Amino acid sequence: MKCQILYFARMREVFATPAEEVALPDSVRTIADLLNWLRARGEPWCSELAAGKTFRVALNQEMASLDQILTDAAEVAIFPPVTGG
Amino acid sequence: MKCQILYFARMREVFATPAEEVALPDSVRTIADLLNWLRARGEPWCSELAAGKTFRVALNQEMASLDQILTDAAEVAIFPPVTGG
Amino acid sequence: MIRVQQEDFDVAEELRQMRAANPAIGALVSFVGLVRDLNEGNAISCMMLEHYPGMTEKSLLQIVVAAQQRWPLLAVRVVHRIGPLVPCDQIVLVAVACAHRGDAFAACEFIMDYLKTKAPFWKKEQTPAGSHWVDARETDGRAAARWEN
Amino acid sequence: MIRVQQEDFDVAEELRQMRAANPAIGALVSFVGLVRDLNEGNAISCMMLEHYPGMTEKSLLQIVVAAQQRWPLLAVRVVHRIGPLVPCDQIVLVAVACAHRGDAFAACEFIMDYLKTKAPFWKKEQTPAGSHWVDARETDGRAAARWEN
Repeated sequence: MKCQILYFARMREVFATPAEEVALPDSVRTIADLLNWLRARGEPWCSELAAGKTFRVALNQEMASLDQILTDAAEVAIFPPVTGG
Repeated sequence: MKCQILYFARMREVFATPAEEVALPDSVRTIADLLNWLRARGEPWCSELAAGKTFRVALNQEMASLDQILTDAAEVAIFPPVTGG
Repeated sequence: MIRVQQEDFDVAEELRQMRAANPAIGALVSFVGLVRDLNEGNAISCMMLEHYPGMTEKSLLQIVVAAQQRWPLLAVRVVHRIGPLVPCDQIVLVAVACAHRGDAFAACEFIMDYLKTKAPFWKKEQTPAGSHWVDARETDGRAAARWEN
Repeated sequence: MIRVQQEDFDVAEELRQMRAANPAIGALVSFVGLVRDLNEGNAISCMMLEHYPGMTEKSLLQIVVAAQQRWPLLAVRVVHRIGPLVPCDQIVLVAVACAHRGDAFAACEFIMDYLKTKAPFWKKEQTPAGSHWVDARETDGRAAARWEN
């Protein structure tokens, strides 16, 4: 399955990219699986996406929970809590 | 004691005057006394200032209660509940 | 800070003066009241706004001071029109500037709620059936009462 | 109705378009958020506002629709700026027109509270000590939570 991952704000800086295209193994089915797959890359994903860290995930431009299922060609975004207004 | 009485809105129309200067007998000491003195004139004071009617009284440009004491040369205003804004 | 006038007012100019390059202001909340063409089922062709000169300004000042004691206000503006008005005309502006939005929203609504129930203004509406003085609304009394604790 | 843009906005022009001679409007409440020169003790020389194109507009629309379902809104305007901003610059406008003021105040504050906690914008502040991403405020979470019943 292919997936587009977008990073914003601090995440974009720490991962040094605004976006990446990833090809995921069949074992990656949910948002939680995707986060584990990213953490397995080592630093900086490992620390930035650690369980105690505060970040949000959106799936196809809607706020998503960890158990949501990824769809092929999904747009996933990972970002800090929002601070607009 | 002399007193200036101002009327606004519906009161001004019913009493057909925006203001009058009155010379009050010594027995008129409070706002309540003044209202009784006005009611004693007969109509339209009698009906418009009847106990069941809703109106407000200000003494020297501050909202006043019935038991407040009149002072010489006081400015008393009688008007309906306000409807600005 | 407080004005009662027959002329119309320019909201943009009032807000501009309030901001006046004060970089401590983070939130600016404004309320504009407008004449509607329908009030409680009556078609309104025009209205006349009467007030009690002297007491009006005093009463508005007391309301603004009460708001200043309750919230940290950086700027306040209250402009109320009197005289003849027609639908779509501006009646009143209340604008409040604070560091934070919660204070600005609360203070602006507080001032409007008290203005509606304490400031000596009266509206007379002209309708096809003739003219009549507007009755005070019970909901306005309740709106003001909720600030009393 | 909803815009995300780098350019500044003209509050007077936005309000004028909302009113557009609609005589059913009795109350117009607007909120303008401004860049302060001090935030949580840090002197701010400038800030950068980043957003998530696509999701931002979608998220703002959802917030406005939720407000429309809750209050009878006659007009709404949400304008949010992105890019570099300096103290005293306008960041955001939320304006709501209704027949009555209670609805307009509530809807305007509701939209701001949700915008602050749901719309994907992020601020990076530049201070004498360097630049840093602004942390989400717990008070904003509480402000949004009070509408949830």
